[in-house]
Amino acid sequence: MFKKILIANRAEIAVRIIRACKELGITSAAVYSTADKKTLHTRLADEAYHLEGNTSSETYLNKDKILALAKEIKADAIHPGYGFFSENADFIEAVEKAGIAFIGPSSKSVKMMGSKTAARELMKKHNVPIVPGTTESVKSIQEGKKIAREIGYPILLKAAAGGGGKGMRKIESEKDFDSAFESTKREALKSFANDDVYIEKFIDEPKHIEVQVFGDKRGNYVHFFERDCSVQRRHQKIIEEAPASVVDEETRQRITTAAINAAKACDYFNAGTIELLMDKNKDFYFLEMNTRLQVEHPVTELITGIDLVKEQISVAEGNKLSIKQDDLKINGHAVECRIYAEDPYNNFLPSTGKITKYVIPAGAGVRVDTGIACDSEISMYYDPMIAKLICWGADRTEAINRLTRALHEYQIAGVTTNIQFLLSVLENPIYLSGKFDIRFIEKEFEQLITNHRNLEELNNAAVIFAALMKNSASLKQQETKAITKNNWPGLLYE
Amino acid sequence: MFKKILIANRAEIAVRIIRACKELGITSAAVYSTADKKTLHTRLADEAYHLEGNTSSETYLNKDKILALAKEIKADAIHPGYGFFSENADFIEAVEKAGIAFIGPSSKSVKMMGSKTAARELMKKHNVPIVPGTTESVKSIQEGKKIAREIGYPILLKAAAGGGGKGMRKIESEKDFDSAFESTKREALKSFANDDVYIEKFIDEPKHIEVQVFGDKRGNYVHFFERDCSVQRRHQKIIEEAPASVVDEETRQRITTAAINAAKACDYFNAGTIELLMDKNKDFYFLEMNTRLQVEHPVTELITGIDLVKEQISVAEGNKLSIKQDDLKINGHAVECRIYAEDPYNNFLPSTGKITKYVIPAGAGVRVDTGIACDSEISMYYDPMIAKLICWGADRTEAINRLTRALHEYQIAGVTTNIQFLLSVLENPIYLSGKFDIRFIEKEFEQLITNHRNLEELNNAAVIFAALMKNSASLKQQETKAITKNNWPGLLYE
Amino acid sequence: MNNYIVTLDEQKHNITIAGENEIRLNDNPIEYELINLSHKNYLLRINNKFYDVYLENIDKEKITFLVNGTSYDVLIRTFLQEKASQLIQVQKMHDHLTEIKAPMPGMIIKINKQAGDKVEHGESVMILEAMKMENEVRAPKEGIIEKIVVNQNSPVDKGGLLFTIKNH
Amino acid sequence: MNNYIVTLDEQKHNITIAGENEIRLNDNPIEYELINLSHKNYLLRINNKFYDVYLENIDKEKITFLVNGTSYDVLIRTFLQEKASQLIQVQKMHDHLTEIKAPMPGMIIKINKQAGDKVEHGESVMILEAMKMENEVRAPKEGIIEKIVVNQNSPVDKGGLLFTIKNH
Repeated sequence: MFKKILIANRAEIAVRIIRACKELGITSAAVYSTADKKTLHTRLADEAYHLEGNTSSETYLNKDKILALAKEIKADAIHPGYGFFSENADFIEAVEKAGIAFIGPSSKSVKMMGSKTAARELMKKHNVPIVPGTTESVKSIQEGKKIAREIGYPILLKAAAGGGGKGMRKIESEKDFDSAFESTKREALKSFANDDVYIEKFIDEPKHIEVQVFGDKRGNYVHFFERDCSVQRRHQKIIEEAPASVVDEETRQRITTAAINAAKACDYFNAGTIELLMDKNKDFYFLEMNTRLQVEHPVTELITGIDLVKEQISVAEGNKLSIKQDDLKINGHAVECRIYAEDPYNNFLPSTGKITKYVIPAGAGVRVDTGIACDSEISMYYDPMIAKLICWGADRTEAINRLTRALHEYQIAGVTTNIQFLLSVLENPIYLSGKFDIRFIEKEFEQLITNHRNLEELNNAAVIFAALMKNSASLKQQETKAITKNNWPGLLYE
Repeated sequence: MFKKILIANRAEIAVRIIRACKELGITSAAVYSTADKKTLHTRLADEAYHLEGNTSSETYLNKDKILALAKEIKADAIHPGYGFFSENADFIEAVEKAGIAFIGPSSKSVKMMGSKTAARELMKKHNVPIVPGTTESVKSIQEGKKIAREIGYPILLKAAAGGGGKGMRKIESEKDFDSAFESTKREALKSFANDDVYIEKFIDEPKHIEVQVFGDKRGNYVHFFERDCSVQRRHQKIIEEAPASVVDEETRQRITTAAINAAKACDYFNAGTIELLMDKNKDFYFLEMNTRLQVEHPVTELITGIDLVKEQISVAEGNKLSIKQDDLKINGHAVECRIYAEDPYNNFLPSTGKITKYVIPAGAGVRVDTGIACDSEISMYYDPMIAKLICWGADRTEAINRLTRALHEYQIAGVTTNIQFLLSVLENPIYLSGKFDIRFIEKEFEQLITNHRNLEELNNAAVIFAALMKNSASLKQQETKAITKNNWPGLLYE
Repeated sequence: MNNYIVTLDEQKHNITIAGENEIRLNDNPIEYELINLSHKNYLLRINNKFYDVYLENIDKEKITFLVNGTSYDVLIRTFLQEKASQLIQVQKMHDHLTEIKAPMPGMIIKINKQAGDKVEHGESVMILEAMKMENEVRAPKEGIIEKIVVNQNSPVDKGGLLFTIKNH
Repeated sequence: MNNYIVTLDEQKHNITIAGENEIRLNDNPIEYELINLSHKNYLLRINNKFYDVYLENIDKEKITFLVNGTSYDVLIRTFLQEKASQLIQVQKMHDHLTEIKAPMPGMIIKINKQAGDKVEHGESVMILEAMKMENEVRAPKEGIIEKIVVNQNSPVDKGGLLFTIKNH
């Protein structure tokens, strides 16, 4: 049993892991950058260690500092969360060599799946269907253009070491190739320290379906069913659910079998996710394997009752999986919304600032996985996700209705959020029908943004409040003027 | 389908019902007393109507006002919550006569079960075992003393119209009879508008086990298993759980069968609870039937996945029960803590005041049913419950560990709370063993209160914080003195 | 003095504060009650509905606040202020210069244009990196870059001027 | 001047503020950092652990606050104040009058005793009703009721004097 776990991550996922540690009686040790001093994980951890600086490379991606710290504080294990070091084989190898347990797969599995091109090759060999495209990285613009011409535009240019929607660009025609190629390589280098990119045929209007798999170190495997993560903006998921309403029992059988085979192909252990694209015929293609915990893991937890983070810790300790496939059943339905500090009405531009009011929703079926508290700051250095709001229901309708109810209770001041936008999605007929694909937001965008603030009543309240505030401010200024005779020119027109 | 529901209650349970209405698309109409203007239910409801005054009889127990309001605003139904009018047959009859649906049982069933003495008689007839004692109300001190002598002290004196731990007193010996009799009658009259009292043999060290039953208006019945509510202080439950860890499958079969029979005996429909005392041999005695939703209903919701409030509304609309007994299974374990504004270290004395900071816990397995928000007030007029914290786990241990973790995250300023005390209970070996009875808190009291604040680290932080504040205040005063030469005598000793 | 014009999402509302509990919104009388819960926190009752309001910021003509969690950013003026601002607006119409400001703090990592360049509507002028994402800053209209006031690899604050476009 | 005695749960702690990031607690040096998040909200770091602190109230010698949700109510004095208070304490020992105050606001619904009555330790003197519960107000020691300052059916505030007991 681990006594102390170092959490090499921040915000929401660090909080998630800290809570699991507390429930298991394990000491949680967090790290924080200077900008993250007021973030929630810093406050909740049993121990919190400062990493000087703010950029990822100085802090959460600083291998030497984190490894040295783990040794110094005698951590038995490191949990990488998602992003940062979670899929970095070099880091994992260094952790393994230091005699510290890595809560995740082996560096070997990560390497096999980490290069998206090699993974495609591996899947091809194991008869898991892949999206048409290259299985090697593209060396030059010239080569890339040639391949793109062969498979036909539109294509996707993707970072070989990428994931999570970053380092990926859709190219509609050859004239956009040059700048997209440069830009993707630049972003890839910065985000993943590797600028290899590859090309995939752009599959039109597919669903993003993924299967949660889990292996232990003794060769046992289970899957925890699938998730539908097709609601995306800028190639990043914003609403996810489990199970996928379009997946019938027969399809579920096919995709979970493929997923387990994919995991076995790379001798996988711990939590992993097989991401698939599924077209309208329910044919599916391997997209990539995420060799880590996913952001959206709570929806799977809610429909299975399994705490995936605790299971990760247990498997990393060398234990057998705590459940057998036959004991797992889908219980109800769960939907997650990612609450971002961003402006959907301005191209989803991130918003930064200090959170001056923060009220989270509560009640039946509501789970909030938050990374911040009141007085925390959303800084420009990291992903602007504030929290995940996840609701469970006996069926999809109840889950969505709870999510809508709960989103209305959320109160966040200090940054612009996407809450109104999420509410628009949740009442969109295509979303409600379950028949949305990964271009849903793009296609419905006009509809989704005009829907906002259609509440006349709320607007009236706002207008009245503004007038009352202005009036009371004016009254105060008049009083001040009466006393001080200070004719401030700002009141010229009054 | 109801379009509008008037919620004739306040705080936590009103919020619970409002949320269910919102999820169902039903307009929620709340009422509020003057003291409750800042309570959460007032803010969350779609409509909120002021009931002048503060005492219950002026407001939440004002039949004429509430009925007139229901008609005026065209409410299709009234939900009484728990307490107040929930078990008041006169009120229910008036609602029925006004052509408004009452979300609860018929006045007839309530009458049959409302008089605890008549209910005991009815159960006796239907072969449901009852606690030895009177099945009629006690007319005088003389008669009472005579009966008490016959069945032997200690006895319990209970309000015939009572429930929820109010209007009940244990009498150890005859010398205490007079004042207890008067006091119980007075309290009964005030709380239930009926001062009938009866006598029960005091059963030593029983468990309080209760079965959640549900009937529709077509004669169908289901039960939702049992709850263990033995952790009580001042005869009021403070920690409840489902299922009861001492109840094995065979016992469960016996008590749920008895519970369904009890419900049938009074032609019951909607949600009801059969409360039982269970002795160490797992023999059980009918205590009373609560003909309403219970405070602790969330633990049942968490292990069955059924939203009991929505089911109440559906059944009141005339629908069939949405589930069959065979489809119901116990899923995991749930434990609830009632967070009270009270001082466990001073005889659980209620605490009043304005809530100046309010941070609720979150994360996996955590549900918070709160009645207040920041800036709400806990007033002297009503029950001082702030919120219920309910945690689900795959097993009892996980549920308790989550509850402990979540209680540590709760932050409430402005009133004294029982959070530290609840934490002491959750780490008590007898509590953890599951072998506690209704005298658990009484018996373990010394242990439970000495356990508190054993965290040296936290105390050190407190001591250091105090010194830093004092120091910065002193520095400020010195600055002020330097400028104004104001030698305030309050600083005499500095 | 207690007559205001509130502009919300480009719509103007006319408000008269008629008494301690009465307001007229576009001439409709409305009963209200405003309770100050604590610093910046208010409960506003309008007829039979309460709203939870948090005041973020108030300055001369702009008020930012949350109503039941929905954020509002409104312009509010007295009648005289409104009239004056309309005059200023007319003035501005003659002025063809458009200022492009940083929508968030970040780092300028690439500049594709220079002063004097012609730009199309939607054309990329520079790349602003923030939160590990590259954001293209595009020309909001066609015209000629009048000046670029930032340098490559230099940080910018939110709202900081990036470049200006004049009509051609 | 930066030497304090903090009394928590009847235990005294000796604190010296040694610098901006160093404090001595009962002579042990401790590294700390105090961050003021917003009005009344602080983050306190002690070595490698953060605490979320909310300051409820501060007056001359008493500070009330929450640390990670746990409420604290401590006495804090400078060395001089501590010495003075010890002198006063000695004085009080000679004084045998005990004041019984209302532990919460409510209504006195019954008074069982009158001035001059002898009371046992734990004996009920009056009944205070609050939140629909009847709470017996009992004598904290044996003695004689010196005076009763409230009337039946009258409301009382929290902390309001109810009666006094003198030794006999």
